[in-house]
Amino acid sequence: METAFIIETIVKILVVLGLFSALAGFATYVERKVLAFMQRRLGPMHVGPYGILQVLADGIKLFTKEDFIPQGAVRPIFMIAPVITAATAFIAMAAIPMFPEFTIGGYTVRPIISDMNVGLLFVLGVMGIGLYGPLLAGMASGNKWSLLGAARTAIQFLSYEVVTGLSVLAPVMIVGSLSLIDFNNYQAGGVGEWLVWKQPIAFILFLIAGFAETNRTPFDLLEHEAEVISGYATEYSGMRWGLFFIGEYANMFTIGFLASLIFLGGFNDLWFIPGAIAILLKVFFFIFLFIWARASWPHVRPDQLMWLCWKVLMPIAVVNVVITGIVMMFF
Amino acid sequence: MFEVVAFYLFAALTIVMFVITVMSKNALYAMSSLAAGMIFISAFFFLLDADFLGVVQIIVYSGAVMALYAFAMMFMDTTKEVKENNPPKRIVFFLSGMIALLLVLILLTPIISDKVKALYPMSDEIGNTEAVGIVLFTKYLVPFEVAAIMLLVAMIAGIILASKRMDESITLKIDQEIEQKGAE
Amino acid sequence: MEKYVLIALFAPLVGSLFAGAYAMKPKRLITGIVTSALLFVSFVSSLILLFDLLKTEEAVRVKLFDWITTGSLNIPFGFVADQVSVIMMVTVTLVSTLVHVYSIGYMEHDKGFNRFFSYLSAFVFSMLVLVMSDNFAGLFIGWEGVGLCSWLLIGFWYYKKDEPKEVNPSISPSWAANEAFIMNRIADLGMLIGLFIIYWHIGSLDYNVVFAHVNLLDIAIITMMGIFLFIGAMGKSAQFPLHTWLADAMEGPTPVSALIHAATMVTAGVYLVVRSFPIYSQIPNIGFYIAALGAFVAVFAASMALVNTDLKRIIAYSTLSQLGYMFVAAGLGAYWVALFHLMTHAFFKALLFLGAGNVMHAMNDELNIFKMGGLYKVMRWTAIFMIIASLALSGIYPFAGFFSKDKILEVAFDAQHYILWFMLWVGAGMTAFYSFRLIMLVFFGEERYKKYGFHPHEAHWYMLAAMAPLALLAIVAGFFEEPFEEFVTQLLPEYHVHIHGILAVALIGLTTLIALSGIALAVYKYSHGGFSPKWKETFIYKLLYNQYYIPVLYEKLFIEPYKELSKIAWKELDLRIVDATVDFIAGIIYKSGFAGRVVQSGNLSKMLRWMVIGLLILLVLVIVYSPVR
Amino acid sequence: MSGLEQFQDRNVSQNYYKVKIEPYPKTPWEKFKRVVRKSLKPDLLIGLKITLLEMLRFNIHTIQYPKEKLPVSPRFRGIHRLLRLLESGNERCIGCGLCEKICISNCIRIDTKPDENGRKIPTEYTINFGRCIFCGYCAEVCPELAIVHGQEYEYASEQRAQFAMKEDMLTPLDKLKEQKEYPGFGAPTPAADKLIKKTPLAY
Amino acid sequence: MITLTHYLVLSAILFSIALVGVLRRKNLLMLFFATEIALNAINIAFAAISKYYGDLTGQMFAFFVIAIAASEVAVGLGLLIIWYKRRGTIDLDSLQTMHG
Repeated sequence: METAFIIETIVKILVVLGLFSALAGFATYVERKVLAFMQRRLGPMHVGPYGILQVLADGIKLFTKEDFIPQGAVRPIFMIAPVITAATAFIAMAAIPMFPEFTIGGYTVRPIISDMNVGLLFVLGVMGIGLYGPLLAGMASGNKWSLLGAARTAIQFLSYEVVTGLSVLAPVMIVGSLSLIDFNNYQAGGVGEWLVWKQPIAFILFLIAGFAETNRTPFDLLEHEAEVISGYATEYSGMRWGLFFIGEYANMFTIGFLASLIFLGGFNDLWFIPGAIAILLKVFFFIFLFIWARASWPHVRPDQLMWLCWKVLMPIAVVNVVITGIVMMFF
Repeated sequence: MFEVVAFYLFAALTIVMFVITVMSKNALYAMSSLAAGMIFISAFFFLLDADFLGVVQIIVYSGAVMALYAFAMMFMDTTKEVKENNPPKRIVFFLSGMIALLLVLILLTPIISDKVKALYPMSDEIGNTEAVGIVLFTKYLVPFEVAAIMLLVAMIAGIILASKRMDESITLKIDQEIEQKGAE
Repeated sequence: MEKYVLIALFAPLVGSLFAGAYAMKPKRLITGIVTSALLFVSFVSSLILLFDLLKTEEAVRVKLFDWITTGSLNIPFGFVADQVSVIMMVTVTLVSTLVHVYSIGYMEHDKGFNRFFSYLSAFVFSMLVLVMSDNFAGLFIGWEGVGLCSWLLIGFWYYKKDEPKEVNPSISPSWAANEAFIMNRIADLGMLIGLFIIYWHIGSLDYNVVFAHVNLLDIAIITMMGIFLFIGAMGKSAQFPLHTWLADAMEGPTPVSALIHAATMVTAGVYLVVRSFPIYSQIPNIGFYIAALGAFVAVFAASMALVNTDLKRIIAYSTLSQLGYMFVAAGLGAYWVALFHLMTHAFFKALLFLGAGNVMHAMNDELNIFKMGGLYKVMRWTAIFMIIASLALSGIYPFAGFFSKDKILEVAFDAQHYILWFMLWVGAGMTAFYSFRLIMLVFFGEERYKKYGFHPHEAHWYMLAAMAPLALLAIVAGFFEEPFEEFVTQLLPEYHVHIHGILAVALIGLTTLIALSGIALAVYKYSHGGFSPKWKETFIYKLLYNQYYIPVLYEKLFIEPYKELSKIAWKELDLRIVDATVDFIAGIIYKSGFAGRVVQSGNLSKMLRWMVIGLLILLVLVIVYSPVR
Repeated sequence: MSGLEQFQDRNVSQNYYKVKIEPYPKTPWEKFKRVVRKSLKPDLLIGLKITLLEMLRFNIHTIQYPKEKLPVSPRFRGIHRLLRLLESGNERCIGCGLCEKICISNCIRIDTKPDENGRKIPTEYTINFGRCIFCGYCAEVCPELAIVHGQEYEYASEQRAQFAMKEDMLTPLDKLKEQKEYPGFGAPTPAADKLIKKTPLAY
Repeated sequence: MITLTHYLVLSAILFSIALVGVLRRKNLLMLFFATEIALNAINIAFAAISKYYGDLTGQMFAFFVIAIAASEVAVGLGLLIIWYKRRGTIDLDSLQTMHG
C-alpha cells in the first residue's frame, strides 16, 4: 500500500511537472499565434509547419544561451530566484484536482497529488510565496530597474492577494469547505448549480485578481518595458529567464483550474462532454481569455492599480462577503 | 517512518536556515533564509495535524510579513554587506549556549505532569479548520476581536508612520535643524 | 417620574459638555442654542415634577448608585424632588433658561462664546445637584461645584489686566474670582466641620436620617451644628464678615451676575438654612442670631448702595440686603416666607441685572451711573422692565416684592423683635430710595452720556423677550402666596402670623409709606439735579462710599500679617529645615545614580544582554527549585 | 468637393468641433463614480469584441518578407549604381570629382588618370558604404548622370570589403542592354523635357 | 517515533538561535529577524503541545502570536524606515544618545 502510494505520487508529480512544462511552452505558441491573428498578423511561421516547432526552437535557444550573472549581483540569491518562481507555481498545483477519478487496470487513480482539507488556502498561499521569485530576483540583481520591478511585484502581489482571498471567501462560506474536491462536488448538478450564478461578483473579482497575480496585461507592471526595462527579469538570460517564464504560465494554468473548479463546475460532466474534457475546455477558455485581454486592453498605471485594489475591489469584496453572510443567515 | 524522516529533515533545514539568518553578513541572505525557514516551519504544523495553522503560517508569515520586510529592505542597499561591530563572541555564545542547555535540560526532564487535561479536545469527525473556527469563535471570541482591533491599530499606525510628513517630526530633530528652522 | 428627575438634572450637563467640546473654537451659535434648549427641557421637566407633586404630594426619590461605601459610611448618589427642592428647581431652571437665551445676545461678540455657555450650563448642573441631593454630601458636592463655576465665570475675562485703583476703579476679574473663591473656602471649612459633626454624632448624612435623629442629641451639639452650617451659608450668601466678594464678583459678565450672584447661588445659603430647619428649629437662639445678622446686613448693605456710583454694585448691595431679609425670615422660623422671598427675589433681581446688562451693552460697558441719564428715550423697554423690577424690589403693591417682603416685616413684628422690624423698615425705605436713585440717574434727567460720546441703542428683541417672562413674574408672582404656602408647608413647618385687622393694615401701610417716600425722595431729588456736592465731603458719605472701610480693614488685619508670617516660614522654616533634609536625600540618590548610570546606557544591545543574563538566572532557579519530586 | 480639392482646402477651421472632455474627478467619490461608469459602460467589452472579430475574419496583411517583397519606389535611394553609355559601353564618369567634393560624409574617393585619348578617366572609384548616409547629393550633382541610386536595400554583409566594390556598382558589360536610360534616384524623370519647355525664360 | 520532547527540544534550539541573533547583531533589521525566529520557535512548541495533549488552545495561541507578529511588523517597520530616512543607518549603536 505504502509503496504503491509513493510510486503513484511520484508518477503524478512527474506527470504534472512534465505536462505543465510542455503546456507552458505550448501556451507561448498559442499566445503568439492568437495575438498575431488578433493583430492581423500571422505569427511564427518558419519553424515547422505553421511555425509549430517554434516552441522547440525557443527551448533550444534558451538552453544554449549563456547564463549570465552580473558582477554586482548577490550570486546565490540571484541564481535561486527563478527556481522559486517555477517551484512554487508547480507546488501550488499539488492541491488541485485536475481530472475526475479514473481506473487503469483496476487501480483507481485520483488525479490530485495531495488532497488536504485546506486545499484552496494552500494553493493561494503557495501562489503568494511565488512572489519571492521576482522579489528576490529584483533585489539581488543590483540594478535599479530590477529593484523597481521587485517593488512593484511586492505591492501588487500583496495587495491583490487580499482581493483573491476575500473574493473566494464568499464561495467558501456557501460550500462550507476549503477542499477543492468539495467545491467540485457541490456543483455536480449541472450548469444551473454552478457557483458563478450565485456569486457573479466574486467570480469577476477573482478573475481580476487572477490577472494581477499572474502578472498579465492590464496589470503587467512588473516587467513593463517602457517604464522599467524588463523589471525584475532585466538581468536574466537563458534558462533562468525561461524558468520565470514557465512559472508564469504555470500560474496561469493554476488560476484557470481554480476558476473552473470554484465557479464553473469543475470536472463534472457537462451535457454530453465528459468531465475531463469539460475542465480542459474551461481552462483553455481562461487561457484564451488571458491572451484575448492582452490583445485588447492597454495596461494601467501603478497608482491606478493600487487604487483599484484598495479602494474599489477590496470594499466590493468585503461587501459581497457581508451580503453573502446575511443572506445565508436569514434564508 | 515518514514522520521521522520528515521531522529530522525539516528540523535540519530549519536550523540551518535560521543559523544563516543569524550569522549572515548580508541582509538579503538573512531575509531569504528566514523566509525559507518560515516555510519549513509550516511543514511541522502539517506534521502536527494543524493544517490551518500551517497554511496561515505560509500565507501570513511568509506571504505577508516577510514580504513586508523585503519591501522595507528596498529602502536600503541590500547588496552591500552589513557593517556592525559585534559584541565579543564569547559572551554571546556562552549566554545563548547556556540558555539552550538549560532549556533542553528542563524539557528533557519530564517536569510536565501527565495529568494535563484537554480543555477543548480535538475531534476526528470535523476537520482542523472547522475545529479551529469553533474554538476561535466561542472561547476565544474576545481575544480574537481584540487581536483584530490590534491589527487595525497597527495598520493605521503603519500608514501614518509611512506617510510623508513623519520624517520631519520636531521631537526627532537634531538641534542644528531646529535652529535652522527657527532662523527661517 | 424618576426619569424627569434625571432629565432635569442631566440635561444641563449634556449641554455643558456639548458646548465644552467647542470651547477652543471660534463662536458657534449652535452652542448657545443647544444649551438653552436643553435647559428649557430641564425647566419643563421641573414643571412636570412640580405639577406631579401638587397632585400626589409625594416626593420623588432617585438613587443612581453608591458613591462612597467604606466601613459604616455609605453615601449614595441620591436625588430627591420634594416640595422645597422642586421650588428651587423651577426657579433655578426658569431663571437660567432665560439668562441663557439672554446671553446669546449679550455675549454675541465675545470670543469665549462657547466656553461661556459651557460654564453656565455646568453651573446650572451643579446648582441642581445642590438643591436636589438627598444628603449633605451631595449638597456639598453641588456647593463646591457652584463655587467652582462661579470662580470660572467671575474670572471669565481672566485676560484683563490687573490695574491699580487709580487707573481703573474696578478690580481685575481674576482677582475678583480668586477673592470669591477664597472667601467661600473659608466658609466651606466651617460647613465641612458642621458636616463632620453631623456624621460623628448621627452616623449618616442622609437628610431623612439626620432630621429624624437630630432632636435626640444634646442641645450644645445641635448648636454647634447650626453655627458651623451657618458659617457655610454665610460664605455662600455673602453675609456680614464675608460679604466683600459679592460686590467684587460683579467683574464677571452681567448674565453671570444675574444668574449666580442674584438669583441662584447666593441663595444657596438660605436654602441650606431652610433645608436644615429641623436643626435650626431646635435652637431658636441661633435662629435669633441669624435673624439679627440678617437685619444688620439688610441695613448695612442698603446703606452702602445709597451712595455707590457703580451700576452693578448698587444692585449687588441690594442683593446682599435682600439676602439679609431672607435670613431674618429663616432665622425667625418662617422658613416658607424665606423661601417665598427667595423665589420672588430671584425673578425681579435677575430682571434688574439683565436690564443693567442691557444698559451696559448700550453704554459700551460703562458702569458709572453719573455718566448716564435720559436713557428712557432710547431704551424704553429696558427702562420699563427695570422700573417694574425696582417697584417689586421696593415692595409696592401689587408687585411681587410687596407680598414677600411685607410678610418678612410682619414676621419680625409678630415675633416681637421690634428692633429687627424697625431696622428692616428703615432698610425698606433705603431700598426704595437707592432703587429709584438708580432709575432716575440712568433713565431720566439730563442726557449726560452725550458728553462722553456714547451711542446707546436698544438690545436685541430676543434679549428683551427673555426678560419679559421675568417681568411678568415680578408683577404677578406675589399673588401665588396662598397656594405657595399651602404647597411648601407640606414639608416645612407652618408659621402663623398672629397679627390681624388694624395692626396688620397699619404695618402694611407703614411699610408702603416708607417705600413710597423713599421713591418720592429719590424722584424729587434727582429730577432736580441731585444732592449738592457738599454732601460728598461729609464723613457719612465717605464711610458709606468706602464700604465702611471694611476691605481696608481686611487688608491691614489679615493680609499683611499673613504676608509677614509667610515670609518667616519661607526664610526660616522651609529653607533651613525642610529643604536641607530633602537636599540631603537627593544628594544620596544623585550619587548612587551617577555610579549606576553605566548600566542605563540607552544602548538596546547592552540592555538585551542584561535581559538575557536575567533570563539565565531565572532558568537556573527553575532547575534548582524544580517541582520534580 | 473632389478628393484632391478637399485635400488642398486649407480652410480647416469650419470642420473643427470640440471634443467633450469630462472634468477630471477631484473627490474620491467622483473618482469612484467614474470607475463605476467606465466599468459599466461596455468599453472594455467592445475592445474584446473588436479583437475577436479581427481574429475570426482572419484578414491577414503580413508580407512574408524573404519570400515576398514589396515593390520599391523609383525615387528610393538604395545602393549606388555607376552607369555606362548605352552606345559605346564606356563608363559615363568623366572623373570630374564633384561627387567627392559634395559628399557630406566623405565616403567617396576618386583616382583619375588621362587615357590614351587625353580624356580623364577614373581609375579607382570607391564609396565607403559603412559611412554613406544615402543622402543622394552625389547623384544630384553628377553632370553626366553617371552615378545614381539603385533599388537594392538589403545591405547586410559579413565582410567590410564588400562595402566598397566598384565592380559591384558598375553595370556589367553583358547586362548593358538591361540598363535603362533613367533608372533611379538622381536621373531626370522621363518627362523632363516637357517640363523644361513649360518653364518661362527671361530671354 | 517522534515525541513531544523532540518538538520541544527543537523549539528550544531555535529559540537559542534567535537569542544568538538578538545578542550578536547590531543591525535593527537583523534584530527584527531574530525576534521573528523566536516567535516561530514558540509557535512550534505551542502546536506540538496542542497535538500531544489533544487540546486546541495551543494552536489558538499560535494564531494570536502570528497576529502579534503581523502588527509588530507593521508598526516596527514604519519606525525603522523613518529612522533610516533620518539617520541613514539602522545600527543599534546609532540609536544611543545617552552617554551611560
